[in-house]
Amino acid sequence: MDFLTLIQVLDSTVRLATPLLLACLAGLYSERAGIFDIGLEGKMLMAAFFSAAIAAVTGNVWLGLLAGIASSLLLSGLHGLASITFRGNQLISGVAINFLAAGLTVLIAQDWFKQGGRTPSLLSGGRFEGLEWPFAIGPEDAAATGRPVSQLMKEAGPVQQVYSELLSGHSILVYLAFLAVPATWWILYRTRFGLRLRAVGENPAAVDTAGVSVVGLRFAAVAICGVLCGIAGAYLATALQAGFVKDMTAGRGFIALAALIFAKWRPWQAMGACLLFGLLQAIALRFQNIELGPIVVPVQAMDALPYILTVVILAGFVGKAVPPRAGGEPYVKER
Amino acid sequence: MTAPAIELKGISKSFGPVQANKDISISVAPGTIHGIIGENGAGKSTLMSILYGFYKADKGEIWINGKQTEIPDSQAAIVAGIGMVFQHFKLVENFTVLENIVLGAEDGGLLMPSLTEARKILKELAAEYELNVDPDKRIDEIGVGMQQRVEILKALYRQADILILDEPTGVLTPPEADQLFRILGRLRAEGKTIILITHKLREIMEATDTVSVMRRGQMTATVKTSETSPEHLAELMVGRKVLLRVDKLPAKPGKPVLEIEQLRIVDGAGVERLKGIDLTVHAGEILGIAGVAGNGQSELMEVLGGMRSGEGSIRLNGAALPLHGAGSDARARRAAHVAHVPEDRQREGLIMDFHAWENTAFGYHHAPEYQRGLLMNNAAIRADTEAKMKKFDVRPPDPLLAAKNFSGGNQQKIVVAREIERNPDLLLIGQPTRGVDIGAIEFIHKQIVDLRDQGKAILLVSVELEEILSLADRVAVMFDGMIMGERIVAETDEKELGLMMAGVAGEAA
Amino acid sequence: MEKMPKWADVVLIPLISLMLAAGLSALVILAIGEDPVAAVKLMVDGALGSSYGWGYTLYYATNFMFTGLAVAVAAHAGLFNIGGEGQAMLGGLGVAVICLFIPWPHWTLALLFACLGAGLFGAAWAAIPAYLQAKRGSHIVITTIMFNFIAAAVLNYVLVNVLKPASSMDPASARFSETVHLPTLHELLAPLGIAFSKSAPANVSLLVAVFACLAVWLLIWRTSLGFEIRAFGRSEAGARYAGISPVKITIIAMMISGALAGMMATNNVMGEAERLVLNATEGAGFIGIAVALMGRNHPFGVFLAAILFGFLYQGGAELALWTKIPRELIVVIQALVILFTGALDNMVRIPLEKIFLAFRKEPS
Amino acid sequence: EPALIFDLGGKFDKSFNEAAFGGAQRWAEETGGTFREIELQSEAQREQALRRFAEAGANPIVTMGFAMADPLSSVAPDYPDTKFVVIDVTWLDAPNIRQVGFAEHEGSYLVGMMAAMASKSDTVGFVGGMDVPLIRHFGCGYAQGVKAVNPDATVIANMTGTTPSAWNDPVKGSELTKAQISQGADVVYAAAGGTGVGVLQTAADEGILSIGVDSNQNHLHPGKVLTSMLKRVDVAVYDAMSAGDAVEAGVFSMGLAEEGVGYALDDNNAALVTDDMKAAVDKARQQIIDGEIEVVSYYADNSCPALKF
Ligand SMILES: Nc1ncnc2c1ncn2[C@@H]1O[C@H](COP(=O)(O)OP(=O)(O)OP(=O)(O)O)[C@@H](O)[C@H]1O
Ligand SMILES: Nc1ncnc2c1ncn2[C@@H]1O[C@H](COP(=O)(O)OP(=O)(O)OP(=O)(O)O)[C@@H](O)[C@H]1O
Ligand SMILES: [Mg+2]
Ligand SMILES: [Mg+2]
Repeated sequence: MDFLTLIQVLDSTVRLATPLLLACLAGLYSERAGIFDIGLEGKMLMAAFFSAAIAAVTGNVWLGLLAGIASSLLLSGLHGLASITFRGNQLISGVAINFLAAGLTVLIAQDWFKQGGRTPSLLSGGRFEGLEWPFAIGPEDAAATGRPVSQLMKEAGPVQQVYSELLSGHSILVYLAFLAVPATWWILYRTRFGLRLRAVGENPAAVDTAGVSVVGLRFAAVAICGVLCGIAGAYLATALQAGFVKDMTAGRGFIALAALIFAKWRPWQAMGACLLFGLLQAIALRFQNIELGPIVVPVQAMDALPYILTVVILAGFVGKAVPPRAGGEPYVKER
Repeated sequence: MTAPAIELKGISKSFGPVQANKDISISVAPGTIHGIIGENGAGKSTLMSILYGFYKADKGEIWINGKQTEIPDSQAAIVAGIGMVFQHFKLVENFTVLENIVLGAEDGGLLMPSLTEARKILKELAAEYELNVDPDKRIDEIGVGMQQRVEILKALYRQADILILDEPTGVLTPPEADQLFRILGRLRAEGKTIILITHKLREIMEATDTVSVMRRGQMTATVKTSETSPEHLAELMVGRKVLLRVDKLPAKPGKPVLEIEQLRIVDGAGVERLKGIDLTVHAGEILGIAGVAGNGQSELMEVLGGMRSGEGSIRLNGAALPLHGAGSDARARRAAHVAHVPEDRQREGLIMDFHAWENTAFGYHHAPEYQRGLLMNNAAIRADTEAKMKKFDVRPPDPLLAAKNFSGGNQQKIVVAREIERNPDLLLIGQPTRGVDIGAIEFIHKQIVDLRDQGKAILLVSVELEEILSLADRVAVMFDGMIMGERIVAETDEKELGLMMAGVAGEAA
Repeated sequence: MEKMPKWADVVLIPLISLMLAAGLSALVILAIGEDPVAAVKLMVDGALGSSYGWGYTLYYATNFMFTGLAVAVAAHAGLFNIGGEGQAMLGGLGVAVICLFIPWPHWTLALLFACLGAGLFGAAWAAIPAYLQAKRGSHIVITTIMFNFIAAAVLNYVLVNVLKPASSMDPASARFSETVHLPTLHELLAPLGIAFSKSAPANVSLLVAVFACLAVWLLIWRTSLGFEIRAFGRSEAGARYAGISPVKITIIAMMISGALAGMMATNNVMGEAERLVLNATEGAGFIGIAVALMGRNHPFGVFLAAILFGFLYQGGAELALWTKIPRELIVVIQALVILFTGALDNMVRIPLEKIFLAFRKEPS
Repeated sequence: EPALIFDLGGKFDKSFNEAAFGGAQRWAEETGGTFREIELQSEAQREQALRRFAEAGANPIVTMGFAMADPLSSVAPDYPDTKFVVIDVTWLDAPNIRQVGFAEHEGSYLVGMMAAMASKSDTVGFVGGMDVPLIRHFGCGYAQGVKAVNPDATVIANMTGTTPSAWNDPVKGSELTKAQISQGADVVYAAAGGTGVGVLQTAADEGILSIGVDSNQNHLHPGKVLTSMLKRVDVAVYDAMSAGDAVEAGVFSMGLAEEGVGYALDDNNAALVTDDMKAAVDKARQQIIDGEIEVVSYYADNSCPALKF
């Protein structure tokens, strides 16, 4: 594999890691606050649909993004209602939310657009398009020289290749997702909110008796989770693709969950895990079976690798993943 | 006349069908230490948790410094100047001491300035009250005594004028407890008001100005400490004259039944919990294990009962029992005629959702008399349960009632009946009367003594020195995973044992 | 004292939850501009109005009984087995191996060994997460989710690269031989003079499923193993006190659970498709969660709930066939059932408990 | 009343299934008749859908795609009075099935020629759906067309996957297209059902030309889709429905001569197709019909002279 191909695979990694990263950070806020969330998938799916639907109807992708976030928030609210207010089983609530999203998106899409559960393809105003950085090789250069971009790229130096191919040209949501990583780290470890958030996931009674509302904190965390899942879903439907098709999240919510465990609930590591899983996806997308000398790695192995790695991490063979101590448990004061 | 620092009027609180507090009124003068005593489950913690805004009362009013105050949550309580150290600490284990202290009392959205500020204040407080802790240690790295200091510092950091301590000495050694009382004295001298919940009459007599007694959710009396006596308080607590000693004949110890040599336990975190225990229990005697909670008694019972593994050797009637691997589990212990009444009956001794009859078979569910072919013989178990319930006077005698629907005393009777009626060679019995009403205490004590008189060996663990002194023939004191010494009960007293419990070694017996 | 009588817990709460879910579903149907009454009528007609409809309802119900029992058995041990889907997929592989490579003289024998094969594969697939939970403390919910995805990849690989006949284009195994064909209800009932639709797939596996319900009931409430499973599920500390090995019970309960999920393959793979196809499970593993929740983890409850969901599935298929309502409506209903009977249980329970408590207090 | 069973890509895949829908729609509009339809969601549903329609008396029952072969072979004998129609299957042995195959390689040959003529980089791409002989058949014809115009041209071929989900994976289509573009391709032919939507989208985004398949997909990105390889599934469906229950069973092949395949020319791509191009392609078309040019079929010996997969 030559350098440019490598850069291109990494470029595709960044694109594919973005929804994972957003969903993973979403899960991080929720689970750090003690609310397990296996409904990331459903929230993303819901947001993907509503962002595409509203963007298709209004032609404005920003309105689409807002609608996606709002729909995801609604599901977050449901999860909060079930697991915080009514102290129900968080896992079961997550399962229900995944099904709800899988069913409702198709039902509504069919009702609105009558295209077998998809939205119409989004035209350019309805999509997040790539941001070309200054001096990056782009269509203008191609037009000026009369030669295709791929040719120009091939002839450029490695720095220019990295700059133009890997860094430049992603949609704004990609940059947002990667900026969210340091932001999350800072919020978690450098702010009062972060301290309380981490505390409520470890020992809600300590937070409660310290005079801080457990319910408020947890709802705040779940809401942040909703917003991030909303962005993740909108990215899928309006940036990575141009419209919604049913089940378009295709298990990304679960890969994000896996990445979260892989990262042991820490932001920088979450980025690493998402990039790794994104890389696996990029490789699986580009190459069917990978020949490593005499062994052929089937594409199915690449598909399954994130899950296998997560199980290995969970099993503690490579470091131990200890979830937030109060995670999954409703905070019950009076039995 | 100054207004009372705290005045509670007509507080009621129920948890579902359980009425924990019934129309309670109490008044505490500022600058005093007020004790609250009462049996387990009397409602002491509930009442204080209401004052601290942890629970919300169903009815009643709270007045602070003469003003009626709504306390819907702990924030309100903190604002009203109340601080509370809970029976079970409320600390975030993997946070540092400093982080625990600022949690909820940060000033500003950013963390660093708060932490710097808190570090300074903490230093001052530590100097002022002899409350030294390392602010950068994580909670799970420090001992319980230290953790309690953190809890007290948390309250002081929030400038509490009223400090509630719920059974603070249960986890402390006598010297640590003494230091605590010194600190409390100093706080009182500064005009702070302190409420102290404890079971220990001695602490009430020594440290408090006034004392309230609770029984079954009600406040039975409030008296000046100087005008009362331990006997009087005990009577108020249980509602009738208390029998302090159990009627029993002197023991006639026979051959050794249980011989423990160099027993060690290292827990999952690598901490050594038992550090080479040597003990012998003879047929026909009761050996009591005294000690402050958390000094290895639970681990000793667990390893003997087959609930965890250990190193060293134990022999039962001369035959070695494996301490780990195959044959070291509780099922094998039962097969070897070791019966076990666990310390925590609700967590271990019973399955609370199971019916009484299922609980009667619990642990013995493989017994041949409970089987019929491949299936369990439920009818036989039920009949057996009815017989045992009758003999032990379990009320109501209904095998189909779930364990959680029996009262604590009756729950304990179900467990004791199950274990004693197996006619074991060795009975391990932990905290046999914790949370049990006085009538049941007498009954259970009598059953234990009867078993001894049949020539069985009994190992009794209790944190109540009084219980050990009245029931055991011999006593061994545990401290920090070691036996500090053994005494013949008739030849020792509370004072000597108390010193040993604090880690001051007595001469070997 | 109980907060509430047992019948309220076992019957009243699921009923109210179900009604809430049904009400919301009706609103959803209304919202997409269809008539809920007509929809229900169509569903009832299509699912229960003919022996053909019943045949499909029972066919689906058979699947759900297996997966529902799987979730229920694990739940009694305090474990949430969300991996029924993957275990059922592997069960399919087990059935395919048994049926494709061994020349069976008669279907009875084939079914017996198919049950074994499916159970074994399913149990093995559940055993790994169980072991990891018991020995290494990995959260079983997460591992079983991961194992669902891994199972899909394994099946995909095996179908495409191993089992697919060389001449065929679709990723599916060859058809099983005629001798392992399981008698359908039509064939079973014909000798009794009962006419049953010839084309409905309900087959003798239904009896296996009913038998499994019975066996699970016996196991859970009548054997000492069941006693240990239930005790462990209620209190791990208690189990250790009673000499019940947490490791052993976790693994055994999960293997039974996985075996039950795997045995679903006798119905959908051996009984219906008669070959192994991709996604043969069609989400039945997840429906098992709803079925177990509805049925309160009791085999009889699971039996009833499975039939209810069988009805929903067949009715939903009919809706998709004859109206503009997409099949996803069933997914929404399923989600609502899980939500109300599972996650929002307390929403119904707490007010109900208050009512019962108030009634009890007044007389005294 | 006829019935139509769509394959997993779904009725609105803008391609294979949508073409069938178009044919059925035309029949319905022209005759005022109605038809039953269902979109399959999973493999396991195929048989139930067939039986349900047969039970309900639908006739003929039109089904899409080679994956219906197996279920049909077990269902059709149970309903001897019902006529079944299947597209892309030609090897079943049953008296009541009409099996329609297309000479996709011939149509692909024509669009391959156009691709080669439009390419400036002498590199063209092919994105297939599920890796099955049928799709290789497409690719093989395409590559032969490319080489016929420019023997030195490079054809980059990728398949989306090995399972039916490959028909409906636009993200993967898009990624594969990006990869091909970076290898220099400036015309990409998508024969991948719903996955093709992602291919065409990315091609349009990145400023290269694409070629649609099955339906006329020129309108999806006007001025950016060079042409579409038409596979007249719509005609096959229309004909079957028009014939009603009298539809003739047997195996039928539709090639260039039968106007079963072809290329699309309309306002959306008029500016892209030069007169030279049109002349060359039309000439080749006639030559193929006349047997002067032989387009090798991948099925002949499961290999392709012009392309390695
Ligand atoms: N959170 C709760 N939910 C339900 N019931 C409770 C709760 N807390 C306490 N109770 C019940 O209320 C009653 C009073 O309990 P409380 O903890 O106040 O007793 P206590 O006097 O502090 O006992 P102890 O000496 O054991 O600490 C008991 O019956 C107890 O079981
Ligand atoms: N979810 C349920 N659905 C249907 N029936 C149930 C359900 N739960 C319990 N039952 C039935 O209610 C009765 C009482 O339940 P349960 O088995 O818990 O009681 P039990 O007193 O332990 O009786 P048994 O010893 O017969 O099991 C039994 O007949 C049982 O079959
Ligand atoms: Mg208390
Ligand atoms: Mg029962």
